[in-house]
Amino acid sequence: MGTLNFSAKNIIKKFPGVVALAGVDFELRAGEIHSICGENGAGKSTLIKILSGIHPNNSYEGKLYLGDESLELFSLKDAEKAGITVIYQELALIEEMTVAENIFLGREPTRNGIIDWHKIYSESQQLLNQFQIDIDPTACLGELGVGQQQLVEIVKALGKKSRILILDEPTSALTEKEVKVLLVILKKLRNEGISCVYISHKLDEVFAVSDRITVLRDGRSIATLDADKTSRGEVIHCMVGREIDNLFPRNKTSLGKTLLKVSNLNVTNRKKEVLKNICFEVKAGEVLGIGGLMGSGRSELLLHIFGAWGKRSSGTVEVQGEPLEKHTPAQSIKKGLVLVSEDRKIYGLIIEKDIGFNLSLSSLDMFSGLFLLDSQREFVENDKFFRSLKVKAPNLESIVENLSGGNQQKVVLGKALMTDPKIIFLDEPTRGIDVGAKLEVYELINQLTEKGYAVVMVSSELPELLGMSDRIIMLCEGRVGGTFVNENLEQEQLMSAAMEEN
Amino acid sequence: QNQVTPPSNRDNQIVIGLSLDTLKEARWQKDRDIFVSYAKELGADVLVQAANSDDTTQMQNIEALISRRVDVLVIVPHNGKAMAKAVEKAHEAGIPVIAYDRIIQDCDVDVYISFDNVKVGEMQATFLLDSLSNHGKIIRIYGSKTDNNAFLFKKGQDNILEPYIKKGMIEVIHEDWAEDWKPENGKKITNAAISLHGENFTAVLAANDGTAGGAIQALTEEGLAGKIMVIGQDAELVACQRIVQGTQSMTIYKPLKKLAQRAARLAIDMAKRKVIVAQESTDNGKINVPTIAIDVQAVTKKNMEQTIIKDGFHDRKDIFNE
Amino acid sequence: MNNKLSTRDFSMVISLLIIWAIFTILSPTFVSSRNLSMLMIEFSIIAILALGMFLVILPGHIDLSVGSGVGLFGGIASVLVFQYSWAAPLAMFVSLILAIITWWLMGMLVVKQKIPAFIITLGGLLIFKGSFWLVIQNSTIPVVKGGNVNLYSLLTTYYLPAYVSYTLCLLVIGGVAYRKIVSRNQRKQYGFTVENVEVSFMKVFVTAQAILLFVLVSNEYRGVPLPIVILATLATLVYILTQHTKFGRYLYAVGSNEKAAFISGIPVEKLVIMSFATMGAIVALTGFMQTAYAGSSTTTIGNLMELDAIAACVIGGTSLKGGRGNVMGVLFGALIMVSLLNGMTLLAISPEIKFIARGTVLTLAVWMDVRLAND
Amino acid sequence: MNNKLSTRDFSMVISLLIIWAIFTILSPTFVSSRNLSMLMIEFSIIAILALGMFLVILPGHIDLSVGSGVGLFGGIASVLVFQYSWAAPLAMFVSLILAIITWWLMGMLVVKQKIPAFIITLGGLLIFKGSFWLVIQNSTIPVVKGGNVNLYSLLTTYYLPAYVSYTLCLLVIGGVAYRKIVSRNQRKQYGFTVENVEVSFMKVFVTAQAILLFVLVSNEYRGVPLPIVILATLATLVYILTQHTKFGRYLYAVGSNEKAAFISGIPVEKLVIMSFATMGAIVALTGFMQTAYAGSSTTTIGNLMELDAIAACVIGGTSLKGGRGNVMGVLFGALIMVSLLNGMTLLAISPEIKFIARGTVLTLAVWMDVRLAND
Ligand SMILES: Nc1ncnc2c1ncn2[C@@H]1O[C@H](COP(=O)(O)OP(=O)(O)OP(=O)(O)O)[C@@H](O)[C@H]1O
Ligand SMILES: Nc1ncnc2c1ncn2[C@@H]1O[C@H](COP(=O)(O)OP(=O)(O)OP(=O)(O)O)[C@@H](O)[C@H]1O
Ligand SMILES: [Mg+2]
Ligand SMILES: [Mg+2]
Repeated sequence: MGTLNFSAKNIIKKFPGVVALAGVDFELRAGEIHSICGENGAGKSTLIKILSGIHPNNSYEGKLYLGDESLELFSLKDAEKAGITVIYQELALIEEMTVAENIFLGREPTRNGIIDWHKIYSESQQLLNQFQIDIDPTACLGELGVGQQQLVEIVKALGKKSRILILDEPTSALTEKEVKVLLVILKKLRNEGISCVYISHKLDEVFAVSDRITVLRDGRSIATLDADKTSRGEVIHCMVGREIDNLFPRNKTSLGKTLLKVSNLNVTNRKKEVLKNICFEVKAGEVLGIGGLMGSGRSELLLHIFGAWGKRSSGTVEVQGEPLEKHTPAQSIKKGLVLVSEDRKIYGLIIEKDIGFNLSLSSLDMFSGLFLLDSQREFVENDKFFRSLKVKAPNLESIVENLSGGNQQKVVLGKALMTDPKIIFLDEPTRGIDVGAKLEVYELINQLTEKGYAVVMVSSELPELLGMSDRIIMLCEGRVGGTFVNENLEQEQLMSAAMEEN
Repeated sequence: QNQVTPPSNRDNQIVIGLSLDTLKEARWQKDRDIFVSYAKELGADVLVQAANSDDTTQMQNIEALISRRVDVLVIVPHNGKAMAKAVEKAHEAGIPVIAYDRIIQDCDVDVYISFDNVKVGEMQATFLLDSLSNHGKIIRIYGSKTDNNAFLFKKGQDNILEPYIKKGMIEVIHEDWAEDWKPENGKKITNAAISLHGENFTAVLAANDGTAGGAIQALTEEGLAGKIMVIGQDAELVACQRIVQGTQSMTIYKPLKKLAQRAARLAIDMAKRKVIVAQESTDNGKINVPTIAIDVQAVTKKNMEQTIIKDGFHDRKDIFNE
Repeated sequence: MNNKLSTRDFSMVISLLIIWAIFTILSPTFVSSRNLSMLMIEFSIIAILALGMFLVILPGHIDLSVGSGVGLFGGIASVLVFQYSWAAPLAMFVSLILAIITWWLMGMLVVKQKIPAFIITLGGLLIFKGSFWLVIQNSTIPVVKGGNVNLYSLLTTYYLPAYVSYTLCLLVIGGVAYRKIVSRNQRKQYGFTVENVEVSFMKVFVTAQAILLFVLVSNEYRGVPLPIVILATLATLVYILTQHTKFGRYLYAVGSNEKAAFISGIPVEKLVIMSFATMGAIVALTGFMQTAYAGSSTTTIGNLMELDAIAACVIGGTSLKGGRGNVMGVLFGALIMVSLLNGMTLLAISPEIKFIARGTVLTLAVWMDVRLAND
Repeated sequence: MNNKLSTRDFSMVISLLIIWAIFTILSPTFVSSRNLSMLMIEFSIIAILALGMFLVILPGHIDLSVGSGVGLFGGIASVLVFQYSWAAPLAMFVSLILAIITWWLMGMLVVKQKIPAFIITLGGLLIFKGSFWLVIQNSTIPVVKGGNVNLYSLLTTYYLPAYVSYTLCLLVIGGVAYRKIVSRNQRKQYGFTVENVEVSFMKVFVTAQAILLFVLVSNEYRGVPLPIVILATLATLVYILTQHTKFGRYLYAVGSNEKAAFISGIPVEKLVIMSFATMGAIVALTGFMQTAYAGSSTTTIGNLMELDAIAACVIGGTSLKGGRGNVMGVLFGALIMVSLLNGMTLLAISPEIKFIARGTVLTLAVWMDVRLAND
C-alpha cells in the first residue's frame, strides 16, 4: 500500500525567542516529488524535523495525517514505522565504519545474533550498483569526500525501502554529475510509487524533479505551485517577496596590483602528493573562481595557502610580495588573508557561543589593549557587522547553533571581514543558503572588489562560477586542468577541463 | 577534684581528643573502642578522628579537635616528625598532648606512652633467631616504604639481625617493600622469591600480619604453608587463626587493653592538670619525653591461651573458629 | 578489517617483546614456567577488568569507580562466606547481582540525567570505598574458613589437569579452523575474493601452535591456571560482541558519532546502560578474583586498579573519545602493564622506581601508538 | 554575559547554605571564628589548585598529575631549604621554575605529539609520585629548620594585622564600586540598557558587607589568613584573564571547537601550552601551601588532590568537554567540597562515612547543576 497522502495541517512550532513555524499547511500526494523552497530560516528543516518525529508530537501545534487518519509521531522510530525516511541537512554517518556498515547501520542482518557481514557487503554492493554509484563498500567512510559520503547517506536511506522519502538539501555537497545521478534515482523511485519531499536552494534542481513546489516564508506556507505551470521568477518572488531579475550581479572593477602569487606549488599530505605544480595569481579587485570535481583538491589548495593544511614539498606563495611558508592561519590573517571554509559548523563557528563571540573571534587584537579587552568597543563593532549583514536573529546574544544555515554563513563571513583582509578565500560561500542570501553574498563580493580586495571563490556550481568570477581555474586531481578568462565561456569547456584525462 | 579546668567547658565534663593514624587496620579499632569505653567509665568524653594514614588529613583532624576545645589531645601520629607542628598548635591553645604508641619528634610533647615499634621489630628478629638457632635463609617483607612505621619495624629487626647477617649465619635471599601494606604485594614478593630461589629458605619475616597473610597465601599455593615459618605482628584475628592452624609461626601481641586504658587514665589526669610520674624517658630530638612503656609479647601456638585469649583480645571460638 | 593486524598492534607486540627481553636478560627466572604462570594469573585479573573498561570507553564514557568496586563486591562475597557462612557460589552470585544493579543505576544516571560518567563514577569511587570499609569493618576477611578451599578461593588457585587443557586446546584449534573454513565458503558463495588456501592454513596453524606452546609451558609448572581460561572465554565473548553483533557495532557507532547513531535509530541510551551493567558484572568477577588472589578482603584491595584498567585500554589503542579500539589491543595493553610490574617485583625494584617506570612506559606506549597512527 | 548570576550559581549557593546550616546545627563550633579561619585556609589551598585545573579544562584538557605534582614541588622546595639550607624564597623560586618547565613540557607533548592529556598526566601522576619519594627519600622534611619561621612556613601560618586587612578591605570595596560606576557610564554612553541605580548600589553594598563581615570574623580569631589573600588575588587575576582578555576568550573558543578556533587564526597550540605552564606555576604554589600547612614534606602530601580539584571545577559547573565554566563557580565548588570535609572532621565522623558523604554530595551537586541547566 504505497498510495496514501501525507499531510500536515496548520503546524505551529515555537522555540525560545523564535517562532520557527507560524501555521504551515503541507500535503504530499502519493507518488509525487514535492519540493519545499524558502529562505534560510523560513522553517524548512524545522518542518522536516516535525514530519519525521524529531520534534515529538506534543512539542508543536497542528496535526499530521497519513491518508485520512491522523498520525502521531513521538520519535524517529514512529516515523520509520510509518514508512517515512529522512536525509537530514547534516550527515548522519559514522566516519570510522565502512561504507557497507553505514548503509546498514541500525538494521544489520544477523544470523542467530551474529551479524552476517557477507550479506551486508554483498547487498550494499548491489544497492550501490543499482544506483550506478561506484564506491567500494569495504572502504572506510572517513576516507571518502563529502560528496561521496552524501551519496552513501542517500543510499542508506533508499536501502530502507520506505514509502516516503524526505531529503533536506541533499545536493549541497554534490557535484553536477552526482546531482544528475541523484535526480535520476528520485524519478525512478517516483515511478515505483514512492513519494518524496525535496528541499534545495538550487532552483534548477527543484524544477528538474518536482511535480509541485511549496514555498515557505517566515514560517508560513505562502503557496503551493505546480512545477510545470510556474516559473523560477514566481517561486523566487514568493520566497523573498520581491522580484530578483539578475541572479548573478557581478560588476567588474578595474584590476590593481597583484596581491597573491602562487608558483609551482606542490603539496603532500601523509606522504601523498595532493597538489601538483599549481600556479596562479590574483590581482586587487579581481574575483578568481576555482572549480573542479569533489576531491580535486580545491579546498585543500585554499587551506594550504592559508597555512592550515598539508606539507609543502616545493613552490612559493607570495602575499603582497612577501613570501608565506610554514605559516599558521594566525600569521596569514595578520598578512591580510582570510578563509571562509566550506563547512561552517566544523571549521567556521563556535556553534555553542553567541553571535558576538563568533563575529569578533578573529579580530580580538583590535579590541585588546596591553592586557584587557575593550568589550564595549567590541560590542559596537559586532553590532555594525550584525546590522550590515542583516543577520536574522533577535540580537548579538543569540546562540549561533539556533540560527538557520544562511544566517550562520553570514556570521562566518562577518568574522572574516572584521579582520579587514586584503585577500579573501571563499570556499563554497553559498552552500545551503537561499537565493536572497546568495544575492547578498554576491553583492558583498562586489563591494569587496570595489574596495580593491581580491576574492578567491571555490564553488561546485558552474553557473555561480560563470556568473561571479572574472577568471576561472579548473582543478583536476590536484593539477590545474585549465585557466579561463570569463568571457562567453560555456559550462562544457569548464567540465572538460575538470575531467580532462592527462 | 578541685583542679583548674580549662574555661572552655563550663560543666566539668572533660573532653579528650583522640587523633588516630588510621582505622583501616583492625588493631586501631580495638584501641579506639577500649580507650573510649574506659574513658567514659572514668567520666570523660572522647572525640575520635582517623586520618587514613595521611599527614595532611591528620593535621586537619587535630585542628578540628583544637577548634572543639578539647582538654587534652592523644595523638597516634601517622608520622612522628610531621605531627610536631600539631603539638605546637595544641600547646598554643593550652592543650597538653600525649603521644600514643608512636613518639612525636622535635617538639615538646608532654608524655609518650607505647610499646614502641622498634621493640616490636627486635622481638620479631629475636624470635626468628631463636627458632632458627641463628642459621638460615630468610625472606624479608617490609611494610609500605612511604610509611615511616615500616622503617621503625625494619630498624628494630636490623638491630638484632645485622650482626648475624654480617657473619653470614643469616642469609636474606630476597627482600622488598610491600607497597601500601597490601597483602597481595606480600604474596607477589614471596612468589618472586620462590621463582628466583626455589624452596630453599626457612623463614619469612613480614612487617605485619597483613603482608604475612599474603606470604602465607603464596606458600599455601606452593604447598609450603606450615613447612616454612612466617612471622608477622599485630595479632590480627586471622593471624591468630593461622597460628593455631600452624601456617603462621608467631605474631606480636600488644596488650592494647593495658595501653589504651593506661592512656585514658593518663589523659584524664593531664586534663585535670595532675602531676604525671614516668620512670623512663625518650629522646625525641628536642627534649627527653617522659615515657610510659608497656611490654609486648610474642604469641605462638603455645602461649595463645595465656595471652590473647586470657586478655579477651580475641574470643577462643573465633580463633579456633568453632 | 577490524580483525586484521595494524601497525598499531605491531607497535605493541614490539614494546612487549622489548620489555620481556630486558627482564629476561636481567633475570632469566622471568621466563621460568613458574613465573610465567604467576604472570598469567596477574594478567588475567587486570585484563578482565580492562575488557570491561573497554566496553564503557567504546561508547565514549569512562569508569573511575571500578577500583573500589572490585574491593567492595569482593568484600561483600567474602563477608557472606566467612561471617554468614553462606555457600561460596551463592555468596558470589548475590554479590554479582548487586554489582550489576549498581552499575545499571550508574548507567541510568549517566544517560537519563546526563551527568558525565566521569563524575558519577568519581562519586562511585568514593561511595564504594566507604561502603567497602563499612562492609568488612576495616578488618581482614578471608575468602574461605580456615585453610580449606571453596569455589571462591579456587578462582585463582586452581590449575587445569593436563588432559583437560589438552582437550580444551584441541577444541579451540578445531573451532578456529572450522570458523575459517565457514567464512571462506561464505565469502566464496557471496563471490568475495578469498585469500588462498595456504595463507588461511598458515593463519590457523600459527594460532594452533601459539595455543599449544602456551599449554605446554603451563603444564611444565602445574597446568593452565583457571584465571587464564576465564579470561580467554570472556575475551572471545567480548571480541564476538564488539566485532560481530549489533550491540558491539552500535557501541562503536555511538562512540564515534552519538548524534548520527541516534538519527540512524540506534537506542543510544539502552546501549550505554547495558554496557555499564556489563561492566558491573565484570567488576564483581574481578573483585572475586583479586580478593581470592590476596586470600582475603583487606581495606586496600582494588586500590588504583581503575588506573591500570584504563591504562591497559589506552596503551592498547582504545581512544578515550570512544569509537576506536579492539579486544586484541586491550589484551596486549594489559599484558604490557602486568609484565612490567611482575618483572620489576621479580627484581625487587624499589617502589619509587616502579612508579616512574610505569608512568614512562604508559606515556611511551601511547606516544608510539599515536606516531604510528599518524603516518 | 558570564558574570551574571545564573540558576547554576544559585543552585550552588543553596547547596552551600544547606551544608553550612546542617553543620552549624550539629556543632555550633562550625561557625566559630577559629574554625572558619581554618576552613578558609583549607579552602584557599584547594581553590587555588582548582583554578589552575579550570584553566586546563577550559580548552578541553585535564590534568591528573597535579596531586603528585603538589607533593613533588613542595618537596623539592623543602629539601632545598632544609637539607641544603637555601633561603626559602630562592628555593621556592627554583621549584616554581622547575614546575613551570615540567608542565610546559607536558603541554608540548599534548599539542605537538597529540597524546591525550589524560594519558600524559596519568603518566605524570606516576612519575611525579616516584620522583617525589626519591627526592624526600621517603622521609619527613620540615619546611623550616628547627622551630623558627621563614617565608615558606609563613605561607599558611601568617595572619594579616587588623589594620592591614581593614585597609585592604576598603581598597577592594572601593575598587568594586569604582568598576561598577565606570561600567555603568560606559554602558550609558554606548546607549545600552543600564540597571537602575538601586540595584547597582545594592549589589555593591552586599559585596561590601560580605567582605567586611569576613574581615571582622577573621579578626575575632587572629586576623585574615594570608592564604585567603593569595587566593583572592589569584582568583581576581584568573577572572579577568578568562572574562576580559584575548587569552581567556581563546580558551573558551578552543574548548568548544578547536578546529574552528584554529581556522579563525587562534594560536591553539601556544594557547594550550601556556595554560599548562600556568597550571605548573599554580601546582607549585599549591605545593608550597599544602606542604607549609602540613609543616613538612611527607610521602602522603598531595594524595588525591587532583580529584578534589576536578570535583571543585565540575561541581562549579565547568564542562569537562571544555568551553564552559567560570571562576565564581569553581570557587563555590571548592568551598562546598572543603566545607563538607571540614564540617565532618569537626564532628569526628568516621572515614568511611566521610567517603560516602563526599561521593554523594559530588554527585548530587552535579546532578542539581545539570537539572537546572536543562530547564
Ligand atoms: N533548536 C532551535 N532552537 C531555537 N531556534 C531554532 C531551533 N531550530 C531552528 N530554530 C529557528 O527556527 C527558524 C527556522 O530554522 P530552519 O533550520 O527550519 O530554517 P531552514 O528553512 O532550514 O533554513 P536553511 O535553509 O538555512 O536550512 C530559524 O529562525 C532558526 O533560528
Ligand atoms: N567488525 C567489522 N567491521 C567491518 N567489516 C568487518 C568486520 N568484521 C568482519 N568484517 C568483514 O566482513 C567480511 C567477513 O568477515 P569475517 O571476519 O566473518 O570473515 P573474514 O574476515 O574472512 O574472517 P578472518 O578475519 O578470520 O579472515 C570480511 O570482509 C571482513 O573484512
Ligand atoms: Mg535547513
Ligand atoms: Mg571542497
